[in-house]
Amino acid sequence: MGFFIETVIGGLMSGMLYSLVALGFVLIFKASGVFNFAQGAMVLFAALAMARFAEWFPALLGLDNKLIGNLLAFAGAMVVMVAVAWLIERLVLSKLVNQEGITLLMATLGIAYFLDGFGQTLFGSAIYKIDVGLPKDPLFLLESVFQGGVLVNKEDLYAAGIAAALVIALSVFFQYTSTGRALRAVADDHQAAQSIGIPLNRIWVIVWSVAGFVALVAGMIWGSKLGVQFSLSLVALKALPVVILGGLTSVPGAIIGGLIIGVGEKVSEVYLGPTLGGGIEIWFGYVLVLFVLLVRPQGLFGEKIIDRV
Amino acid sequence: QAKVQFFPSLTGRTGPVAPNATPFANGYADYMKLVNARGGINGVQTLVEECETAYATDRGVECYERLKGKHGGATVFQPLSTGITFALTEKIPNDKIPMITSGYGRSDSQDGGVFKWNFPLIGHYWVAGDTVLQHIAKKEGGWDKLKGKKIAVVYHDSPFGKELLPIIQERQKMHGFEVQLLPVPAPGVEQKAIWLQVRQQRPDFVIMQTWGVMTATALKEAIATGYPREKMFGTWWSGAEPDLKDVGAAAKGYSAVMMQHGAEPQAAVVKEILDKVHAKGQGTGPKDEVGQVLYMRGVVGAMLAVEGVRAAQERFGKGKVMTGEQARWGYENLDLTQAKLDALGFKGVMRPVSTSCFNHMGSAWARVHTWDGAKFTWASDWLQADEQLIKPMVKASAEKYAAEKKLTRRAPADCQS
Amino acid sequence: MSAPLLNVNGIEVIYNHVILVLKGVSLQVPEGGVVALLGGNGAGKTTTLRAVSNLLAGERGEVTKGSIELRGERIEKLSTSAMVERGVIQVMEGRHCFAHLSIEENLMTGAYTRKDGKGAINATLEKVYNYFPRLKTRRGSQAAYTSGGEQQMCAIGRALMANPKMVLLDEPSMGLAPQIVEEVFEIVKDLNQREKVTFLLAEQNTHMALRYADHGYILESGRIVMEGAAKDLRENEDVKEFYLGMGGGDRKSFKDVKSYKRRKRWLS
Amino acid sequence: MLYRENGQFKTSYRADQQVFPITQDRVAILALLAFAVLAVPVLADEYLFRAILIPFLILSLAALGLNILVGYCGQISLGTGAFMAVGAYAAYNFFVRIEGMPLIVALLLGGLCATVVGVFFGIPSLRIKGLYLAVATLAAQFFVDWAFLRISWFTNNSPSGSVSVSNLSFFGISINTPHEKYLFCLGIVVLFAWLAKNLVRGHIGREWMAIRDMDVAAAVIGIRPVYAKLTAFAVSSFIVGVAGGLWGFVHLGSWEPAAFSIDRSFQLLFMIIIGGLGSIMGCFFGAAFIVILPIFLNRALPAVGDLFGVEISTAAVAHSELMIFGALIVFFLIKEPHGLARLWSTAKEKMRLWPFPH
Amino acid sequence: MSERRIGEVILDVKNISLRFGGVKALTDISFNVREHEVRAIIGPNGAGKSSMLNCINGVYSPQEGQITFRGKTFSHMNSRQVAEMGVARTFQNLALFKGMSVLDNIMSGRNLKMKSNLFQQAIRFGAAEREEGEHREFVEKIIDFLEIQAYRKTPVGRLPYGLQKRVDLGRALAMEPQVLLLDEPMAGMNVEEKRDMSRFILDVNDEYGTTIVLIEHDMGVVMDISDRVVVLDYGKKIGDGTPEAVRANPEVISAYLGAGH
Ligand SMILES: Nc1ncnc2c1ncn2[C@@H]1O[C@H](COP(=O)(O)OP(=O)(O)OP(=O)(O)O)[C@@H](O)[C@H]1O
Ligand SMILES: Nc1ncnc2c1ncn2[C@@H]1O[C@H](COP(=O)(O)OP(=O)(O)OP(=O)(O)O)[C@@H](O)[C@H]1O
Ligand SMILES: [Mg+2]
Ligand SMILES: [Mg+2]
Repeated sequence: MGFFIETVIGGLMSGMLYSLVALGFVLIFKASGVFNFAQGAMVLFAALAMARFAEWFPALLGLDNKLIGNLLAFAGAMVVMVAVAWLIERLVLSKLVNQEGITLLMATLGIAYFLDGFGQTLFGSAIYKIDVGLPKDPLFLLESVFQGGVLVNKEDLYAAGIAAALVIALSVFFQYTSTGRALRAVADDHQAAQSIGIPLNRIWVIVWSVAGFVALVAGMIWGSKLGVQFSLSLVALKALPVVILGGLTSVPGAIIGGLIIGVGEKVSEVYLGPTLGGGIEIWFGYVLVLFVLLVRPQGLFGEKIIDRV
Repeated sequence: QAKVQFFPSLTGRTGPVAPNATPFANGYADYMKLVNARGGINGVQTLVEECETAYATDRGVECYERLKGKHGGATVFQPLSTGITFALTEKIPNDKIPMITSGYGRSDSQDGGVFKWNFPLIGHYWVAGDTVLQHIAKKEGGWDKLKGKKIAVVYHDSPFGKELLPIIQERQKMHGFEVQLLPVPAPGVEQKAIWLQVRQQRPDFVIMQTWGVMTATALKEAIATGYPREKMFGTWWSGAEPDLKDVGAAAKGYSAVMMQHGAEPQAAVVKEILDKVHAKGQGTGPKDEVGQVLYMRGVVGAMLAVEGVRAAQERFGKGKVMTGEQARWGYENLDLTQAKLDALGFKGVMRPVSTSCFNHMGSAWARVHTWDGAKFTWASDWLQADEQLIKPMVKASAEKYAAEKKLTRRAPADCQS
Repeated sequence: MSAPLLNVNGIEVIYNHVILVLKGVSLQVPEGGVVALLGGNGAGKTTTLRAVSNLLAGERGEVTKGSIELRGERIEKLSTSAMVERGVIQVMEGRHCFAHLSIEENLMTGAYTRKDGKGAINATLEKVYNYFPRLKTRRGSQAAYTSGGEQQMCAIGRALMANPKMVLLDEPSMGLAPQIVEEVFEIVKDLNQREKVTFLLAEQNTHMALRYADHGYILESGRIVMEGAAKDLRENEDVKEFYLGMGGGDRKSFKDVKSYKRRKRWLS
Repeated sequence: MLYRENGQFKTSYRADQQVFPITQDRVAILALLAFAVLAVPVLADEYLFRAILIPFLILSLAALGLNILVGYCGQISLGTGAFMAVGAYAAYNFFVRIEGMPLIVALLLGGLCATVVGVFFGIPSLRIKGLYLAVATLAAQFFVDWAFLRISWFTNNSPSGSVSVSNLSFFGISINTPHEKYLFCLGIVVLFAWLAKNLVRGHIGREWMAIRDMDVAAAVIGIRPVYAKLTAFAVSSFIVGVAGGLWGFVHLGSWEPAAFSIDRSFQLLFMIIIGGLGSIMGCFFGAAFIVILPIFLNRALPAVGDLFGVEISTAAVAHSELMIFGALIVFFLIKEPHGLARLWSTAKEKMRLWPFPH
Repeated sequence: MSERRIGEVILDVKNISLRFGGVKALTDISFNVREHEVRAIIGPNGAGKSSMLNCINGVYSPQEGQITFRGKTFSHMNSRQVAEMGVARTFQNLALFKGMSVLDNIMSGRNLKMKSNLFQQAIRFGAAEREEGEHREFVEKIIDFLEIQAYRKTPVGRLPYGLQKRVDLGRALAMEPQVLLLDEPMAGMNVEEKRDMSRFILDVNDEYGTTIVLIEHDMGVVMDISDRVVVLDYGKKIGDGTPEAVRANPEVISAYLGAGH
């Protein structure tokens, strides 16, 4: 029982981390109808910037307070991400207004390639460290109830807290502000949104900057877990089923989807894995999503797919 | 015009394994430069051209095709990827180019009777598996102490990872320990479920056949679940500085079996490279990487590649450029005695290597090193994989391959060519 | 006539680099006027409006010749939102409601550019609901699930929410019941007279359009073939015959048209 | 000769329904084919065959299969790699387990197995649409890859899970040299391209496109969505399966599931988007873009560096390659969002108008 | 004008009710359509006219009621079954296949009649090609009839609105339907074009004997060409009869026509 709880908690924590990446997808999709393939690359790019800045800034300025160094690096990386958002809008999106989703998806792929190459050129392709001082040691709860206690990872706990805070803030933003409404309008119909004076360029810079911010947070947390290196961009693959399960357009869905997938994956790997030969978590999330979609084709919290003549 | 011997280098300087594959490529390039600084192979200069595979098989194949005919023909390939090795194994007999796969690729290609062109020199996965088990057994006080013990194998879920398993299972049958297989789906950035299982099953030891980011992640998860690093043993692709640097002191106690060499900052060859290559500003990578584990593996790989050519020159003409076919003969008739190795600067790094027509490995020695929080230290004596055990496995597997391919085993007469 | 609010000067529009649609269209819209743009299917009415509001880019079209001026300022290079800031808003043909937003949310997005506060916006919302009571009853439903006519009202209402100075109306009557059509034109008149809103109106319902407009242009195959005061056009024989269906004096029954009598072409 | 269709009057509908109704096009394509069959084998060296032409042809074939599903029927799939894998592994099993199995039969049977799996994973498309479907098909991708790693029967109990084949022949003609392989692939690709073209301009093709463009309206005119979608999945995965077999048998010779990983699925999707959805020609353009461009950049960049006297390191070349490649994707999409095939036809349209601008 | 023989009841709608959540789109609607007649449905926006057509051809399934078509009664059929029975329709919000050419759009209307299988089509020699040619001839007639020859190969997405409506009609005609349901076929047309369209509709009705159900907001057209008119208002039927009778009905006047008519 203790172990089961532990597995579930582990799953919840992993799920929260997936959500963090998934959130970036949802944001951009919701606000512009673009499925942003570059999200993984953005996570890597942001993390690389932050990791390297955390090395460079203190060295340049002769600082040696780690907190300030990290804060500076974070701010620096954020500036970089805003610049990236601006460039993407200028050079890519503004020229592809009113194109089909799949074309935009392909364009974001081009962006992903570019960022991968550019990031590694600027910042190097070795493995770098982000150390924001998240504790790494395990925490054992309920040791009196279960033998060995229930293991919780403190680092994950913090990460989960950050993710939750982000999600709540963003949900409120989308649901209750007029900019949020405008963003949803843009996603529905670029041209109509333009026609009533919603400035697509400004909106897109904002959204991509927010997505850049989410990517930076995700990159920071994942980076401090994994080290910053190319593989970081592959966490996007873990986020895909999460996005879809929660529904492409739902911010809270990203979280709940993440939690479900996280738990499902871990529980299945731990309890079913051994009989099936292991390694099943790689497909479990996707198969789960497949079955959920059969019942709810728009994911758990997604907007209903409109189908009308 | 100067005579040049062309050594293509398939690199993985980008992509998922860049941190690990880059030092290898640097070591390879630097040693070749050193050979030239020493006057070449009996006067024949070496030439390296790189081609980036990003650890992807199809790009590897493209690189192979691109480089094989260049600069008078490739001497030998070292793809540094099991996937590429599998693909090239089908191609090299036609092109008559040998391939060295030290420590990876097909274990059964040790059998030169079937795999005429493959050379898993100085070790393959089964050697790693056997020696790491030997080390564990020794620590426990003998093979019989392993009976009833539980060993978890955390491996990369791919042919690279799976190649290790036959030897573990063979040993399991012999010694009656329990094996728990834990495949990690690539790229291995998410291993919570694996380590939760480790925590639940509490195996006595964990053997890791991991590569790239997977190793560091495994260590971090082990730390997070409180599994003692002292009970974790990597194979030789799972214990290098890039894997551990980021984890640092927390990984203290983690060990990995090494294909003879480990991190060798003191070796003569390292000093010579620093002197004759880096000091001249011709170093390929950063200076502090010279002598690290994977850098050394590149150096050793280059040395083997060069020495094969030297051996071939003995037969086909000193100071001549060797064709791939001639070089192959050299690799098949390597006889690197300790004295020769010492003279090359590999004293304390390597043991003698001697290949033959039917033994394309030439040596099966290994050592184990342990991370002390900042660097590696040796933790075992020389260990030799049990040839009695491995030979039949190699033979059986090679025979199966030959049967599938309708190949006939090379006749002893063929060994003379 | 005083200096026009909008002056379109010999523009040429090409879609997709190869399809030439407008071949030198010029027209003027005076401040406070209601100008009708008439013409058959494919004449280029929509294209003209898109050129004015700068919505061509999304259709891969571009203005290659000529100029467009708003109060004397060249505007071909502005963005659509800049046009809206200058008070020019287009009601697009084919409704284009935001499918996932409710009717009310649709209307509210129309007020996105407004800075005059919640109260004023709510007042406009009430006004729109007054114009189109049907929208009020359907305010909560997703736009995609409303009927064609309801969507059309929503699109018009949405544009009105921006409190525009000038509205480019593209076939506002399409799909609306006769009563509502009448109402839409009454709204045009009302806004024009009371709030001095200028209208450029692309319409197929020539009858109505010429009744409410002061001035009209007839567009055919990308060229202006006739223009004049609305009342003159109403009296023109050709217009009567081909656009008002009243050749020879009385209205002809649709049933009695025997053969497809081709419209007289002024050009080509 | 001017490129015109003026003066080429069609006297029958059949003539109008030809694949290339304009004579100049027909001549050009025949010339291209003749060049591919007769001249290329003489001109090309081994590298060109093995590293560029053969993979280009095979991936074009796979893209063709995928384009039927995505471009014509509108069902986005990211499981292409999986269907290729099924084709390859199934063909492998037929090939090694059944004595004397001819290569071509093994490949076609592999294609059939892919069809079965494809239809099975296509069933959800009856309910799931768009990106949701795309992600759902990833289930196929990951599950199939996993199955080939885990179930050793599929790999003839090879301990590593890697399989290999050799000594290929086609009705007694050996296909082992790059030459022979190239011609073999070319034959198959041309055949399938022709069959596919026939399908998409037949009524089944119209059913697919109708479902793609507006499924409710399609249903109202009597098209059964079930039938249309599943046939698209079937035809598509058959072609993709055969391409998978070729990729394993002819191009790699030895493979592991990673050869058909999710990267391959994405790569193929990119090919058809950049080449042109719903265009047979586009598959070839797309494959050329995605296969050849990176290699070209990779080779050209050091040369450019030499020109300026700087030596570019391997890593820098690789990184610049990524950047330029990404930038070019964006550039072409901005030029023509509907892909290279459309760009090509716009260019032809312009040529037709030439010398008059419009 | 030839004597048009109005025949027996071909389509009988009985007590149809349709709800979407709280919205009552249709409440207890009954009416019938006779063979060979032109039957108009009118009513204010949102009255449920399009929904009515959707019920008839199986896009919506009404909660209550039945539809009898040529003696066969059903409460729900799927769209294909309805199509097979010979009902075709056009849409209010264009529902053309945007990526296809005009020709292909209209050809797709012939789908139900094309029989060659997948393999024959793939090979194309023989049966498939012959079939394709035959149907092409039929479709060319429609194209001539609708006067859109020049646009045959143009993707429909690029056509102006009015021509798209014509293509929509063409696609429906290609099905050689017994009953043709037209949802505002003349929206967005000027008088002359409406005349043409009316002519097309009457010709179809005349030449092929097709029964027509027509939704239209242009009273001129409705009054001129329809034989009988149903009037809906917020889901309820408020009038049914000849154009003259309907026009005189005060309820209809207040709900729909307004004083001007
Ligand atoms: N996006 C586009 N791409 C290519 N051609 C287009 C595009 N939009 C319109 N056209 C062409 O431009 C011409 C004029 O179209 P436009 O929509 O302006 O006509 P319109 O007068 O508004 O007609 P309608 O009354 O039917 O709406 C048409 O021939 C049409 O085919
Ligand atoms: N799928 C649906 N979901 C929810 N409500 C619907 C749906 N379809 C129609 N409705 C509602 O049913 C009512 C009738 O719609 P319908 O489209 O039938 O109207 P209509 O008579 O065709 O109007 P118009 O003349 O404006 O086209 C409308 O209020 C509409 O909002
Ligand atoms: Mg228009
Ligand atoms: Mg309607």
